[in-house]
Amino acid sequence: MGVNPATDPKKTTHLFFGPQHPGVTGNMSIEMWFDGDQVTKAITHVGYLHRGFEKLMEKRLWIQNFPLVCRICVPEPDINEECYALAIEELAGIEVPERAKWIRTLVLEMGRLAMNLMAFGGQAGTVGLGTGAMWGITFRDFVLDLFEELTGARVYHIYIQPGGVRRDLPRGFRKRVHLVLNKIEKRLPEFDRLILNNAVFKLRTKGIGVVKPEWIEEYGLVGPVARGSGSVRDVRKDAPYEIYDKLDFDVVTETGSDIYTRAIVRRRDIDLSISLIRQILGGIPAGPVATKLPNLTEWRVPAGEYYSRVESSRGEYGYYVVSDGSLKPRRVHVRGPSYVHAVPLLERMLIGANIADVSNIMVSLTTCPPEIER
Amino acid sequence: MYCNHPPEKPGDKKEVLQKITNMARANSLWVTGYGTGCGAIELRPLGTSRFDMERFGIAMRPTPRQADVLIISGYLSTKTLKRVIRVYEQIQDPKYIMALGSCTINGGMYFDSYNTLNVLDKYLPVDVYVMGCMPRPESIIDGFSLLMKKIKEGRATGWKHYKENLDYYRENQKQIIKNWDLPDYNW
Amino acid sequence: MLSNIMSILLTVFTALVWGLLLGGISRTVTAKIHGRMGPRVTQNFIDVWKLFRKTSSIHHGGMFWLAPMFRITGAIAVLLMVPVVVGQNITYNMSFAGDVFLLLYIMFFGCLGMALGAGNSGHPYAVIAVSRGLAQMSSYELSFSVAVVAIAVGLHTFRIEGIVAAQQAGISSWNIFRFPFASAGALIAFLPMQMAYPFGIVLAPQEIPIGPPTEYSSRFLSLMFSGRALFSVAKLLFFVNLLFGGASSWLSLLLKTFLLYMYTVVVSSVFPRFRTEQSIKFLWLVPTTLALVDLVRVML
Amino acid sequence: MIDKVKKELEIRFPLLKLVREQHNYLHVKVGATSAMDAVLTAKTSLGFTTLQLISAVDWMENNAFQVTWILENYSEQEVLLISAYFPRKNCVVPSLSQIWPAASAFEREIYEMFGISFPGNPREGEDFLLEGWKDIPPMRRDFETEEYAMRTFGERQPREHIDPRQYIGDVVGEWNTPMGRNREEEK
Repeated sequence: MGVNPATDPKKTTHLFFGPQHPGVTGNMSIEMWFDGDQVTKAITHVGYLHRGFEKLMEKRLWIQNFPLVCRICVPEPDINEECYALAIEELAGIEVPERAKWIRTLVLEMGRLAMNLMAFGGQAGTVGLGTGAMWGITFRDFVLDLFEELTGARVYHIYIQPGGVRRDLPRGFRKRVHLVLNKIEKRLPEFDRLILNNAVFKLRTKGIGVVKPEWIEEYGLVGPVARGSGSVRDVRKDAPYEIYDKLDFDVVTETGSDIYTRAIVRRRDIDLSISLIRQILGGIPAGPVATKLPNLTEWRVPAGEYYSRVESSRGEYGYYVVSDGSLKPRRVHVRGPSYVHAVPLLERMLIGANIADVSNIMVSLTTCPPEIER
Repeated sequence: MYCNHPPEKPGDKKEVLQKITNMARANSLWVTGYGTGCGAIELRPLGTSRFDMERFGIAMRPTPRQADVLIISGYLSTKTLKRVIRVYEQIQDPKYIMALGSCTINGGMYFDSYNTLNVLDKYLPVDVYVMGCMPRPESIIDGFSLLMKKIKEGRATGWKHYKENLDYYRENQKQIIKNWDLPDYNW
Repeated sequence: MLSNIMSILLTVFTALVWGLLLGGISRTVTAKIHGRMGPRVTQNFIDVWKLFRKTSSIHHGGMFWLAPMFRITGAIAVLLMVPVVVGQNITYNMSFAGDVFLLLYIMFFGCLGMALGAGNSGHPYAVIAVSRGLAQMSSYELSFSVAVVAIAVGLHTFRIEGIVAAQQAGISSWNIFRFPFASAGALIAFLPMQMAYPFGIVLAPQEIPIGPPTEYSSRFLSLMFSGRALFSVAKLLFFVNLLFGGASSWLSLLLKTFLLYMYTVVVSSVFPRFRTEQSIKFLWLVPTTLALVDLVRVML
Repeated sequence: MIDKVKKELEIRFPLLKLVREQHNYLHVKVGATSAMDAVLTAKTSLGFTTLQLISAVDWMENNAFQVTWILENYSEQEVLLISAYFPRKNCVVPSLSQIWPAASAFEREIYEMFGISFPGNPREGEDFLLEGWKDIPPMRRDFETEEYAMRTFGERQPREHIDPRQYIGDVVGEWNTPMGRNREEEK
């Protein structure tokens, strides 16, 4: 009976990293074995946030599931509503009015901006630069204020519905969005000086947590993790949904593969979101914001299967929706980007990492445990 | 190092300087940094300039040994409950629990889920419930001020209740944690 | 004799109050940099009192109990070996008794006791933090010692009293102007001593929550907080005496220590922390070289 | 381009059934025995080198599990879904964890949620989302989640006071508006 050298109790330290740990994003844990400072083996444990969403969705009406799906990803909930609504629209053949499409895109981009601000600041916070994290979350809060005005809620908006959005833009909303964008844009150079140009931040993040380009296809990596390693994958460009084909933008991509590069990708994503929001605000057409739906308590979505995809701030989000023509969905399977990032990729990346970089690597993948566990 | 005997039942002994101590306890609430559910997302803005909980002496502590308050931020799955019990019992007395969100009160929108518990106070003594899904930072601050008021008046005695009725709580906990492998008295 | 004892008690008490107050002010300053209001200035007193009144039901052995005592003892010893206010001989306490080398040793002593206690707590994170802390300590002690030796050789005295007395001829006679390189080295080494970022690798909440005091709670933590406050005032006093010409009055003492403390707070809030090996590399290279420049200059 | 993929698959698997075809989206159903063949063909010769998801659907009334592999072609931006029906009793599906490292996690989840076994997955049976689960796998259609939740976690008893004004008045003592009082007196 040979002892596995990676977990040999005589040579390694057995450590639990989380779930009660300030360096872990959300509620998950990593079990690790250390040889000195180096990780020899890592196992991620998920499931602390498992609520059985997919089972609950089978027990509720199609429309009742909207309050559920937004709770799958807490920092950026609109993605889930959009993805689920896209699948229903495809199955039921519902047309979305033009104005609703523009407003949806606006909401998605605002959510992406909020999430990226938090993630970019959080990357600084995890190496001890608390000021960056504080500023990031403060500016995210201004975006949340806009959400509150538009949808009535700060975090869970439940704004997108099949065939449109729940209500029209309030009067003067565009002006206030511009004000917030200007406010954020004015402070962004200071962010750069504090975080990206910080010598110690560079020392801590350059060359650490390398995602090799060949892993992208092997593991199915998406979002900033893939785009930091030279990939140009972005569902907004590849399979445009809503009005992304009418907007003018380039996919952000860098080739450094390390944590610093992913921070730059996030920083450029913030710029991209701001410019996209400006473009959308300039072009929202007039018209209705929602299609008339049948009686929702007796609404049967035609039988069929569809895998809908949207691009979240962390990468491609997929909903595999199966309908058997009844009042309730037969099966909804959510494929969040963190699924692969946090379980197989993190276990792979942590091998050989320094204990000081564990949380750093984890945050750079922007893992969001609720979307793994649902 | 685990204890092998049940904890001493705290009596109602009069302590000197009780009033001042209660004031100090109310004005220096240290929160365990454990985001057990989705309510944790609103705890972060609570620390930043919009809401700034440090004004009230509320600070985050990374380890339960040094904390006073455990915030159950939303639904608890059975897997998390096990960890939460462990964390709660490591906090030194006096300790308080604040529960956020409708889902801790009666299950909220997960009332029929097979993995989240519905009634939190069957398993842990809750001092303050904050309702809403999710509760806004303002209402969390309101919950804190209610907790402060209770502490100042000496009414936040959930931890005493927990020690006195440990058997009841243990029974309930063991009912839903199927693979119970915690030490019974682990503070 | 009685007045000596009174003076010692007064010094310790003042240092404790001032240390806790400085801690509160530093929290406010950090909050202002974050864009927040921050806590009350007196928050640390409330915290210490609250912690002192909490129950403690855990123990991990003798060293675990003794470690906070070691820390406080070390802090008080350092405090008493340094002249508080120049000219008022009563506040010199025991500074006649030793020279800078003894002081360097005692400063090490408090941290060592802490390390033993944390090791006894058996928590793996505490053990990792202790190994980090000791590694870093050995590197900043080197640069700091070289800086102190450079100053002492330059002034031809190893006695603190002598070092202070040599700086009483106006601002230009302060060691920070007479030995700029050694002072720069010592000031950089002051950051890791205060566990300020970028050298705060011992108490790294996101990596090893939260280092040596992981298992410490209630009364132990309260003592540890007081010990830290005392220790930082002692270090501030030592630095004021070493580099900034000592304090000729209580007011200038408060002002000088306050400014020196704010230097660590401000630097701390705009830097992330190093990794252990980066920190050690930096400390071996930069401050040590700076201090050596002055040492060589003085020797020649 | 997706036409080419479709033709290629139709030549190799004559029993293939087309479910949905769109611009860069293709969903096909194949027999249980040729499912692995189809997935591996898509990987090796059609350029679908990335596995996005493995999903399962319980068709209890047909006594079958539908397992779906969702593949993606990164260079051509195409999605390919391959589904197959497997008998429901003692369901066994070949594992892909040797080919795609990500498949291991998906298969562990499906094993836990449906009880579908993937022999060949070295980490099968490790706890993934649930811990100490003893009931039938929760995502099967015959598992009644509400009944399970009520049996295990129970329900909070409703309050005795239905009238919120009276309840708040009792607890807080601040509901002293003349309106409320007058109405009470009228009764």
